[in-house]
Amino acid sequence: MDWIMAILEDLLFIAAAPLLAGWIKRVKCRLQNRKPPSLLQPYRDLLKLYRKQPILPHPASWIFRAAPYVVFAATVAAAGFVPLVAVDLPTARIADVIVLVGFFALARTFLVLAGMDIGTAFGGMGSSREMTIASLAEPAMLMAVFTLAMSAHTTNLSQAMNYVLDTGLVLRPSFVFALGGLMLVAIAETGRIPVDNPATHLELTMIHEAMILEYSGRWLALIEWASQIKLMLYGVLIANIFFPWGIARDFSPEALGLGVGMIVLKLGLLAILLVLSEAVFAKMRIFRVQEYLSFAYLLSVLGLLSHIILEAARVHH
Amino acid sequence: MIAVYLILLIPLVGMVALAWRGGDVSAERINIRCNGLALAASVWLAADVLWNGPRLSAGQLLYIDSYNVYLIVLTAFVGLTTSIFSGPYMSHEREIGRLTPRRLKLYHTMYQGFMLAMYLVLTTNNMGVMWVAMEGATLATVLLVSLYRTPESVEAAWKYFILCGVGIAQALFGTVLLYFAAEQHLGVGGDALLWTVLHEHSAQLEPAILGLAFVFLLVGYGTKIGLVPLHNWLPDAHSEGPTPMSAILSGLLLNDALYAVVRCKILVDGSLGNHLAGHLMMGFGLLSFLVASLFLHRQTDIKRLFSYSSIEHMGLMTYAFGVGSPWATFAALFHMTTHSLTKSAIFVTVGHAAQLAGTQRMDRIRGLILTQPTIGWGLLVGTVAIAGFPPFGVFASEFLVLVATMHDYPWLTPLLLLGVGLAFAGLFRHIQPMVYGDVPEGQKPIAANLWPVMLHLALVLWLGLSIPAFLGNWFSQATQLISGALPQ
Amino acid sequence: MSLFLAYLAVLAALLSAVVATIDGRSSWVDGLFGRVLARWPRQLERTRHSLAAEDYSARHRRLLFALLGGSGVAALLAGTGALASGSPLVDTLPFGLPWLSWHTRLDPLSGFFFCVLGLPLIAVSLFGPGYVREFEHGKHSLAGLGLFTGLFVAGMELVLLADDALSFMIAWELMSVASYFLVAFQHEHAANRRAAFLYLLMAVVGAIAIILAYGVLAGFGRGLTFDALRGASLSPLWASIAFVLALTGFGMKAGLVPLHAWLPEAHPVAPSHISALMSGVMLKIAVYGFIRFSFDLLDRILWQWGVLVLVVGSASAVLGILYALQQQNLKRLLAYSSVENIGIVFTALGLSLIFLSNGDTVLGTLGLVGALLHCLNHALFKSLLFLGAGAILHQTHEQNLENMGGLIHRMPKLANVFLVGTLSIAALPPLNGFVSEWLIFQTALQAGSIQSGVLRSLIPTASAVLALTSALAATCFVKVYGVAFLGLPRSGHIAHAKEVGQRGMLAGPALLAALCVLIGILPAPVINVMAGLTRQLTGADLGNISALGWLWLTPVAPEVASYAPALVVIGSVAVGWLCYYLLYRRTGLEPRRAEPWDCGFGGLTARMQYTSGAFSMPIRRIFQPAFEVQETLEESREGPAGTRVTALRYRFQVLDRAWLALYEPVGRGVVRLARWVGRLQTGNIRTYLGYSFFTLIFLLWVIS
Amino acid sequence: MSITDLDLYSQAILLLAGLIALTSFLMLGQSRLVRLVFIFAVQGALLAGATAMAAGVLDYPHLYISAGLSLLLKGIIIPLLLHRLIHRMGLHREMDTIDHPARLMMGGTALVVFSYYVSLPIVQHSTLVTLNAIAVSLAVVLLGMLLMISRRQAVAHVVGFMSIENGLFFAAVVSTYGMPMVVELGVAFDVLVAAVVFGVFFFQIRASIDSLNVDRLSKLSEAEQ
Repeated sequence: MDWIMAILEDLLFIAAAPLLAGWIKRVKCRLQNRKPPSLLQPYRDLLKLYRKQPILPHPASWIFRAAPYVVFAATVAAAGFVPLVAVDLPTARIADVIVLVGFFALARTFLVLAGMDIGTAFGGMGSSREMTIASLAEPAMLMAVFTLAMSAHTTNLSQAMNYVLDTGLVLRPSFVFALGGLMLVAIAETGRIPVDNPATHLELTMIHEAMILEYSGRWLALIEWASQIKLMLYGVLIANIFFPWGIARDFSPEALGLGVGMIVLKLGLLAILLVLSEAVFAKMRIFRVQEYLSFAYLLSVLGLLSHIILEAARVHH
Repeated sequence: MIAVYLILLIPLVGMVALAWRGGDVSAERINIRCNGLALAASVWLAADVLWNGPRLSAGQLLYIDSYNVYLIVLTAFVGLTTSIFSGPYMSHEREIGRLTPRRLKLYHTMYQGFMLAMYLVLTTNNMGVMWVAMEGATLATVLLVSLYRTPESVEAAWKYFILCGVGIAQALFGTVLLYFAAEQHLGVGGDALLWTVLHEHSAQLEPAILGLAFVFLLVGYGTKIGLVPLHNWLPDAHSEGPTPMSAILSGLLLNDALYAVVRCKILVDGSLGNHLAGHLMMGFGLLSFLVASLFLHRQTDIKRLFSYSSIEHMGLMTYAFGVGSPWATFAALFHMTTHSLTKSAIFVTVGHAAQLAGTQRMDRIRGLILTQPTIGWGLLVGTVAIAGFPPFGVFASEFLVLVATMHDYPWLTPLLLLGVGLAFAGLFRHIQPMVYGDVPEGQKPIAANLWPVMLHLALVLWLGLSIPAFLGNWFSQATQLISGALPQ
Repeated sequence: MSLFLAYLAVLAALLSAVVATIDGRSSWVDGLFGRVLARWPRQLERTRHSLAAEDYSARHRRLLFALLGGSGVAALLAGTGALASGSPLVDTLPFGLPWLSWHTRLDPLSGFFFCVLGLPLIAVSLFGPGYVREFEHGKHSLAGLGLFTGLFVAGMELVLLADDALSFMIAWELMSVASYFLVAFQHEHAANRRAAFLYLLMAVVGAIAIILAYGVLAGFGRGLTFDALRGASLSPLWASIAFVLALTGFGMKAGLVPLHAWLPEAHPVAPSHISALMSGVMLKIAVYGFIRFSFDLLDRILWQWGVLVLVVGSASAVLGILYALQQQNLKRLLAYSSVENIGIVFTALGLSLIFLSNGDTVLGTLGLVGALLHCLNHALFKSLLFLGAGAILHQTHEQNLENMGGLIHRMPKLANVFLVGTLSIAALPPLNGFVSEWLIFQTALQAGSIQSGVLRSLIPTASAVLALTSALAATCFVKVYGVAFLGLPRSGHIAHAKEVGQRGMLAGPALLAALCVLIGILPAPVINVMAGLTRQLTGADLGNISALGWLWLTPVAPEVASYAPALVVIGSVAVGWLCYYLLYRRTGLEPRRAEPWDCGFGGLTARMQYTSGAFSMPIRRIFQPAFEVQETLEESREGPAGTRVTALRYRFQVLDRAWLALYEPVGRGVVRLARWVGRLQTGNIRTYLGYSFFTLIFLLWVIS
Repeated sequence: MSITDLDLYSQAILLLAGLIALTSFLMLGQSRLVRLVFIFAVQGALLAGATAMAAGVLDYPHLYISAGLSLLLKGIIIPLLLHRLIHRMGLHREMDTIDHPARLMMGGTALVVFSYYVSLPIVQHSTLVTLNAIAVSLAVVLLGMLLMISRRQAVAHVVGFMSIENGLFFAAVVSTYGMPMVVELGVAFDVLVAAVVFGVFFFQIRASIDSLNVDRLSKLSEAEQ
């Protein structure tokens, strides 16, 4: 029975992703005093792209055609591992947070390969920069995860959430630093403003866009959808690990309802926070991203050290 | 005991025959046949001694025990294979006009003369006669060094003669002191200089005199071994003399000089009781081992390179005999065999390589493997063997020396291993560019029978993998004699 | 029984060496057959016909590599037998010294490494015949190659079997010497000769350190056999000295950072199937030696050792991959990545040592299992990548990534196999690279249970370095695959490349790729097989590794961490196929071919693509202090006062810091010492007499 | 056992020993080759006399043969050989300048003191009356080596070598009742052959570097390159 619940939650996850993107777009337009498009605009875009005939560049190989499917499958699988509404789901047990990072890496790798497959300068540039940022972001992310795992004694997300729920509201300096580090990494990974501008089409500035420049039709739809799911995934990670309250611990209808309500509320708030940061900051030069990410790494390391020095000192085995 | 007289008689007859017909083509066959007969006699003698123990000749002049019998067989074997190699080598030298028939006659006569002196040193029981034989060996080879009459070879011969002459004189003074110490207890008469008698009474001999005698003997025969402060004549003699002579010089003369020093050490140890002799030999050995391995790095002449390698290995053997424990002595005896086999094989390939490239300068010898694979691979595998890589015997003996040192003087092992590493680097730095690379234009293969090399390297490989039973207990008996206990 | 199989493996390898030399003397073979069959003229014609020159050599080559394959299969069976039985089999051979003959021993540890040796060997034996055909007509005889390959494989197998210091050292250096000749096989290039000499020099220095290590143990034990060495009880100081010596000796051969500079020189220079064996298997033999010495022979483990190995391991990992990223030559890149993977293995061993010295054997065993699994995985995917590089070299004679491109269209089957290799070395989830790194991360994560605060903070930072390494590895190998296989061909001869002709040259890598995927999806059986091994070494085994069933991996406990690779793969494949079915089948819209977007000014050429140097430029700029970069910019100018720049030539070269800091000073020091000693030989006879005179005086003074 | 209570013969032997040491010193300081060979001949004669005297004292007959042999060999044949060689080579007028004679002489005396110090333990234990002359023989050997080191002429080297042989022979006579006959013959034979070979070498060296100056013989050097 819980396998069906897990699949349902996964489907909910996929369906809600464009909604979150739409909500972010709406808040951004409101801030810029522009009339915002409707919340369902992303769904219409995906349907439009789905019906268009895809264009295949000449030098492209089978990787170019297979990459969207692999990226989408990997992201959906990753979405399965993260508890959205309920905690003890079987899909959360078959993989832990390191496997999650691994699946992000798999998706990114195929995207980069597809970028280089066309043999143009932009694909190469986007791939090179994407991999550079990813290789700097991953240690920071894993350090944040380690801080969490050290205190929760597990890398399994649902177990970690149970731990945080059981111990109640505890002001842990290590969690604060880890949260900061994870947020900065999330912005870098999903390609938001300070690191990469998702809305731009100026070839020399884009990173994520440069790789999917040649995609069109249903492939582009899949990739766009996957990046939206990834954005939501990071949001859910931040929300549910550090503020898991309200998540359903059993499958009773009211617990689930409460869970859905709380996650919608939390994601909304996070989206507003994201849009505010995008409004304040401007896109950085590629070689400034290095300081940005090393700051994120520093935060995570501080989190870890504070866990060891401050929190774990009294724990005697 | 006829075999012993045979061994001494054959080279004598060979000398006379070659003195008469040494110049023409048949000389090589005579030389090979003499050495073949000598080998047969030595094998017969070895079998004889192996079954019914040490043999003392009539009049106590010649004494064969387990220690010198395997050296005799080794000397005969290396003498034979080098004479097989020297046949085509010398005829090639005569074709390119570097040697006249008259000098070839001198060469062949002195070759057999040298073999006679070697056998005499090994078989004699009288220390005085041993000295005379050693001096005889020097005289036999000094004229060979200046065979080519180039200014360098004359200079090398002169240095060889003066330095070895002075060294041998010191050895004579040591022998006189030995005789003096013996006379105190054994009274006047011929047998005071006999090794067997001295060995029995070594306890009563006067320690102070024997100590002094050993110093003179060590410095004297040490010059012949080529231990470092006294080694200067060896590289010159090797690089200037004809290659077969370097082969036997390296393979046999150094071994016999060390044999003589070890004979004296046994006596001195008997009387002194402490390890003075051992420590002296260890000091000399280690010094020559390290300094020679450093010398290897800046050589330009290929034969000089391998003469320094000989000094280095002789240093290691002297050091091993100096350590004196059963394992170290077994290792030293084993190293003596593997070293002379490998070194003479290397000198054979070096001779052919020099003839192939027309020069002894290492920076002008290139592409050996591609010109003539047998010579190229022979030299490379020989150098791998002498550098002490495992499947070959030299590694087994060096490993044993290391284990023995670790047992008694552990803080010396890093020094030894440093020496091994430096020696390998020095050797390979020069050999590798010579062996590999493309064929320089105008380099044609030459007539060369490398069967002796293949035979030697196969033997060393066999020794490296597993020491045959009879050779094993030969060494054990000799170790028992020298160090007083069996290696367990 | 498995010991007999192990001997069979060694004999098969030696036989292939002997058979190789026979080819060299084909005239000798004809002569032999002529004399033997003189009495039966009819048979003489038939054999003479069958020995016709052309297909004789083809049949001979296949026989050569069939014997190697046989040796691989026997090794694999022996290994699995030893692992399954769990009890050591001991024997003595008639070789060696009279009182110290060769002792041999096949216990689960050497059994496991027999499997690590067997699998790549089988793949190489499939790959070999096709690849070696081009050497036949070259200047270097095939006999030499065959002989030394056989000796090399036999040497490695004997190292695994050796049970006393003498036979271990003999086998160890037989392996080094044989591989030296293989590295110096194509010795017409000066760089090959230099690399070969450096390789052998480092092998000697390593062997010296190992002999010293065994010596220290033998000093306190009774004899030289491993059982005697195990009995030796050493003081902590002497045990640390022995450990550091062993780490230096085996680390030198495995290629740990300060001593690794020979590895990227030697491995790319050897024929590809040999560099596959060297990188894939020989480095693991060095790891085996280290594990045998530190886990089995030494009677105690100190936590300082673990910290040292951890620091050296993570330094090797991160520096190895950083240098790999900057390489243009494909095989040099793979060699540097071997340094990185060996660094990861030693990091895991360091973690295991720390936990074992701290007393919790389960976590120590987990670290050891992570390290061993990574050894096996690395042996598989590194051999696969080297064989792939060899196939490219065989088809296009090109090793430089800057000239490659678009090979996926010209060599599709090879490209697919290479892709599996790339994904597994980049440690991406469904494949085996990820499983071992996941285990190592899990080990690092349990650092909480250690008392000392320093260790508790050191281990996570080391694991962060490990994370950086795996991310950089992904970057590096994505660059390799992207630049080599995707995009437009960057040079003429690459454009005309054809798919690999011989089936064997694809079968070998395909076998390895299949194994990579299999271990990636079903790692549990492989880990359970290692139980016997860990019980022997650390006294504990991972009891609840498959607590939730054989599909799962739960290293410490189900609630701590659990990973079911098979289910994850099934899930994502299902989703992927569903999308493909929904989006492609239903719409039926065929994609239209068109020109890629060129910003309107048109004329996209191959030179506009990102080259490998460009791809790794950001990393080079960010990790600037780690490299010694020499960038030269030559402008050829013309016209009055050189105002018009006609051509720009930009070259950059990344030098290895270890080379400048360690290798050259030592070399210069030795030469200076040799020159100082050279002054002893002045040439003047009077000085020589003076030496003799003063030695005599000195000794006389000493005596009295 | 001071000299006074020795009988006349022993005192004569000790006197001869002193004279032999004197000849060694003279050779050290002599710069002309002809005179050097003459002093060497005198040393040979003195050695023969001492051996004869020792034979008389110890009434040991076979010493007379070796005394006659050494007189014939070292007193007459070898000096003559060298003398003819010097004249044929035209070296009799050449002055072989010794670089700093005063320091050389002091070195010589130091050597004598040192050899006495070294042979002290031997002298105490023996009963032989002529034993304390062994220090002198050791001194002659060391002075012979010093001579070879300090001179540049090849002929001087030969003379030095021969005086070392004299020292050894004197040691044999003085310390023991003379070496066994077979050894005596062997040593004598070797010395004779050595002299012949030296002759051969002189012509070869002359042919190669047309002078007998030993410092010119240093092509085989590894120092500077």
